[in-house]
Order: sequence, then C-alpha cells, then structure tokens
Amino acid sequence: MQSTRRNLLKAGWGLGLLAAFGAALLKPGRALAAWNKGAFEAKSAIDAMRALGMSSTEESKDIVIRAPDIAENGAVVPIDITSNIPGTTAISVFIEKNPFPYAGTFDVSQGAMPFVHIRVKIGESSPVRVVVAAGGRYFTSVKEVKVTIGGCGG
Amino acid sequence: MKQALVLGIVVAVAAAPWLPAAAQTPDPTAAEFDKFREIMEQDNPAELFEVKGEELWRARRGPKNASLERCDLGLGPGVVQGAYAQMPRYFADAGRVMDAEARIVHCMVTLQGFKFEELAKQPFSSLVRTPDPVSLVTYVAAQSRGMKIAAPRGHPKERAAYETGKAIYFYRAGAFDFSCASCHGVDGKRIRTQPLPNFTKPEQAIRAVQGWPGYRMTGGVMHSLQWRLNDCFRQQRFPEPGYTSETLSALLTYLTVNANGHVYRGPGIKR
Amino acid sequence: MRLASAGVLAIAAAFLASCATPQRDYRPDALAMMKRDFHARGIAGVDRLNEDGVQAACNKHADDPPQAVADKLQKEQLAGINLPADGKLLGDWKSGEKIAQSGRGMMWSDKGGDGGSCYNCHQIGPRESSFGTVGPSLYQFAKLRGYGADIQRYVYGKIYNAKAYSLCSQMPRFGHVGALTEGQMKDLTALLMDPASPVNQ
Amino acid sequence: MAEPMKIRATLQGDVADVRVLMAHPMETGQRKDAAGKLVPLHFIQSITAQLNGKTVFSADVSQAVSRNPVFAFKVKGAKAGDKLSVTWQDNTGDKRTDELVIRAGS
Repeated sequence: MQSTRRNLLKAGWGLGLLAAFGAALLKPGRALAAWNKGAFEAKSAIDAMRALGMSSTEESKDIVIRAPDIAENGAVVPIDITSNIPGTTAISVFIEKNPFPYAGTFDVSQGAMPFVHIRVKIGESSPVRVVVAAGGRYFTSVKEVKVTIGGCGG
Repeated sequence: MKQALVLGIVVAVAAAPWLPAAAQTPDPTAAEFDKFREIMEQDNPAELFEVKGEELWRARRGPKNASLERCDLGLGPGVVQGAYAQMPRYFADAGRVMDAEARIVHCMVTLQGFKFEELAKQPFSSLVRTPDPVSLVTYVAAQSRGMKIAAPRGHPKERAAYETGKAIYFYRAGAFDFSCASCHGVDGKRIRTQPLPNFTKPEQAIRAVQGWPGYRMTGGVMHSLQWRLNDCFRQQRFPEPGYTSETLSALLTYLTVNANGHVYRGPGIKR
Repeated sequence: MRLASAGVLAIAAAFLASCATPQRDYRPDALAMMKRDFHARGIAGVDRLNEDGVQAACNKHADDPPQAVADKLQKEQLAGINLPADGKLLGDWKSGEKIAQSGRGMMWSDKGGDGGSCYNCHQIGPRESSFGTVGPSLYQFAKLRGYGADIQRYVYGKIYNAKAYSLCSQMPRFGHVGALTEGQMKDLTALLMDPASPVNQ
Repeated sequence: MAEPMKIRATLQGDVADVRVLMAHPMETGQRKDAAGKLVPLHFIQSITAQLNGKTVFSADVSQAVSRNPVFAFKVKGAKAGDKLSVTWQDNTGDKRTDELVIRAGS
C-alpha cells in the first residue's frame, strides 16, 4: 500500500459503497442518490464520509480550493473548487469544525465541468475538506479557513 | 495491508499558532478581505432586492393606488437613471435636503398615501422582513451603477446641510464620548478586523457611499444607509436618530459630497 | 496691463476672502437639529446629546484644547477616580479577558454596562488575532513596563477615566460613567498586570 | 411563497458559466427568534440544472450553505438558444424552478 494513501475506515466501506450504488440505481435521471440523511446528520467528517461510502482517500494536489485564509464573515465564506483529476464525477465538501460537517456533494458527471462555486457558513476556524470522486476512487485536499470577529461586537 | 486502515480522518492542518504582529502596514487581513470582495460582488444577493424594488416602483400601491413612476428624485418626475448618484439634494416641495431613502419615503407618503408613522415603525430589515423602502432604494441605487457621485452643492440649503453634517460628524457626546470621527477620523485604523475608513478625506469618503445599499453577510439581510447611520449612532452610545430625519440627510450630505467624483458601483455586499 | 492684472488679483483675493472668511460655527445648528431629530430609546436618553465639561472643551477645540484648559479639567477628572476601598487593584485576569472581549454595554440595545470593548481597539492577549488598532497594543503590557503598584494604579485609573490622563483621548471613561463595575475594572487591571496573565507571557 | 431565482449564463466557447442566486432563509435550526424560540430547520436540500431538459448538474446540500444561496457551475456542450433551467427543493418540500435561454457569448 502506498504511504500517501489514507484509509479512513476499519470496516464496512464495502457495504456503504453498495448502498450508495443501489440508491443511485433506484433514481434514474438524477445522478445523486437520495439526500443522504445519515451523512448530513453525522457530527464528524469521518462519520459523514463513512455514510457516503468514501472508504479511502488519497491526498491530491490536483484539487484546487480557493477560499480565503481569513474569512471576513463566517456567515458567508466563498469557496471555488476545481478538480484537475481526470474523470472527476463528484465534488464533496466537509467543514470539519461545523456541528454537521458535511456541506454537500456536487455531481458533475453528466455534462458539467469539474468546478463549483459555493458560499457556506463556517462557525469557527476550520479545515475545509474537499473529496473528489473520480474513476471509482476518492481524492482529497484540505484548506484551512480562519474565521475572525469583525465590527464592534455589539 | 490492513495496518493503514486504522487511521481516522487525519486532521491534516495542525493549526499553526497565529502570532499577531503588532504593527501591520498594509493590513494583511484587510488585503485578504479585498481579494474576495470582487467575487462576492460578482454574484450579490442584493440583486434579488433590486428586482423586488423595481416591481414595487412600478406597482400601483397604497391608499391612493398609485405607482412611484411620477416620483421626482431630483431629475424630474419619473427619472430614476442617475438620480441616486446626485442625492442628497434640496427639494423645494419638501423644503429640506433629502437623501435617497428620505425622498422615496416622501413619495410613498405624498403619491401613494402611505402613513409616515407606519413606514417609520420598523424601517430596517430583519431575518423575516425587508421593508419596501429598502428594496426601493436598492432599485433606485442600481440605476446609478457606474456613474460618478455628484451630490449637488448649488443651493444654500445644500451647503448648509454639508456644514451641519460636518459638525454632527465631529460632535462628541454620549456615554462613551464618541463622535463619528472617533472611529472614522484617522487613517489606517480598524475595529477588531474591520478597517475604518477616514471619511474626512475625499479618497476614503467614497467608502461611506460605495457598497450601500448593501447585502449584509451578518444576518443575510439588505440594508440601506439609513440603517447604517442608525446603527452607528447605536454603537456611538447616542440616543436614536429619527428615520429619514434631517440629521441623517445632513450627515449623508457631508459624506457624499466628500465622495463626489468617484464612480458608484451600485448596491454592494458588506460584512 | 499691470493695472488690469492687479485688478483681477484684487477681485480674486476678495472672492477668496469671502469664501474663507468668518467660518460660521455650525455646531449650534447641528445640536439644535439633533435635539429635534433624536429620541430616547432604551437606556439611551436624549440627555446624552448634551456635552459635559470635558466633551465641550474637546468639541470646541477640535480635541486640542489649550494647555491650561486641559490641565484644569484633567485634574478634576483625576480627582473623581475612586480607587477600590480594599486597596487591591488586581482581580481575576481570566474574567478580565472575557470583559475585554465583549463589545456590549451602554447602547440602546443593552440593559446597562456590560463589557469593556477592549479588543475593539487594542491588541491584548496573544491568542486573539481579531483586535483593533485604534489604541496602542497592550500585549506584554506589564512585562515591558513593570509590575509595580504605581503602574497598577495607572492602569486602573486609565480604565476608570482615560480623560484624567489625556483630556481628549478617544477611550471611554468606563468607571466615571458606570459602564464597568469596580470588580470588572480590577479584572481588566489583572489582565494587563498579573504576571500569570497570558498578556505578560 | 418561493421567490424567483436570478440566473446568469455566459457562454465561453461551448461552456456556459452559470451563476445562480436563490432567495431562501437557509435556517440552521439553531437560531432563536426575537421571542427566544428556536427557528426550525428550513433549508434547500437539492439543486438540479437541466440543459434542454437533460440533467447536467445536480447537488445535495446542507444547512451550511449561506442564506440567500449563491452557486456557480460550468455546463459543457451549451450553445446560444439552449434552454437552461434550475430547480431547488427544500426540506419542507417547497420547490422552485426558473429558466433562461442562453444567449450568444460576448
């Protein structure tokens, strides 16, 4: 096994993957599975990723995350994500310190470029983790966003 | 193979302790904000309110079932293009200098028959409600996008409003001895991480006008300059200024005239 | 030719003079307008529009009053500072840090005093990067200046009434106007003066 | 109830740069109202974009998306005259679809 490869879970990933595939098959016309309640309600990024069947991820420099080092306001943090990984099908975002870290998945497999711009709430300074699905594998990159206090605090 | 499977998610970034530098010129925090300002302005939820304001402008409303299309914003009845960039100005029919929102409210009262007291009851946006004058002033402001700020100084009352506004700007009182100038009177300072423009200088005064009306990220609501000044006085520890009062129009005259000649970019986005 | 240009100059000079001359004082107009337009809200009464002696002197002289005026008023302000009866000036720096963080107090949206708004204007502790720059950095305050009783008294007094030391300082008079309690001012003094405070590490 | 979106599409070659503004409170379920009562979760859960009726982009999102959401994405194989529609659905079942006809690039 490559040392750069990071595996997330002890067990159960096969099941998760199967479940994800199954759900996708059940909903033709829509690339994503049904809104994944388990993943969205997970309290940690690792639990959310487990629920999404993201068994193992590899660090990748081919994911470009453009977000402020210091956000002017945590209520609206702009993030541009571009994947330069060939065969990218989906982009998922996890704000690790948020109470519910999983922020969403963007399916670009049906005719969109591997790019998305989003604006999200970041409660406190946090790593923003992006996971890209490509060719049945998962790649990841992280960007730290610092949230500051502006204004007079009154 | 399975030895690697044990890893939990690796918190890849061990947050390096951030050691603040005492003196920072230019302010790197402010520079970082500016880098993303353009992206934020490119797609600005303010546009949603601009659209709503245009509908309100054209709709027949109020007890008199009239639209605002005959409202005179200073360039003649119904002329909206460029009007915002040329206010505050003196209006003979009202006998006073009015800023854009004061004038719009005046038209809502005189043309549509709304009651001022009703409009003044809850004049600022909340999470559940955006008052009509806020959407309207957003629409009107958008019709001056790309134009030069040119608040008139021809009428004696306009010149008096400027001087009175200036005196208000520098007037220290209240529980904390603050004036507007306490925060906005010197260059290069900030409150927490928020840069404080010095509005007494022409090249910085534009920042009192630019971006307003603004979509405020805090709360995610649309706010006008009437709100901005109201909330400044709150934090200045003053009592509350009347909505669309002459005090606020005078202060806005001082700030806008100082910004004359700069290009107004339309409704903006604020922290 | 000479005459003509002299004439032009004279006219220009007269014009300039008429523009520059008797700069009318608009402060009475401003105050009258504000008194007409402001209303009381919550704890913020319209009486707050009235200047006290210090404010009047600073307003009148654009924050730069003549030395004699400043000296006299500063002396009065200094005399009004009540040091704690128990003689102890250092409270709990941890509580001081919380007070320094809060930007609330004395607004119409507040019930009364609350925090010190210190980080709004000052760098203080090493962990807070969101600090203002209106006032000087207070990081390593006592480490750089010493921990002595006289410096403690100065810190407490400055928080109580900054105008006793510099008449037109932009810093509020927290004790003088009752925005902070004696206990809170002790805690803030400890934040700056306690050798154990992170400020002095 | 749901207010119109504002959609912009700019053609660059055969790629449409699509930018969407949505009016939605995106309540996190953690905010208290003026009366001190928790405001219930209310947020857009899914977004779908179709080019001439065929899905080209879709997303599932959480309440972490900011109030009055802004999204941008890029659609391949677009040309002037194509119909682009965007639909969102929130957790209460509320839905909104808006569409535009893509205009020639500048």
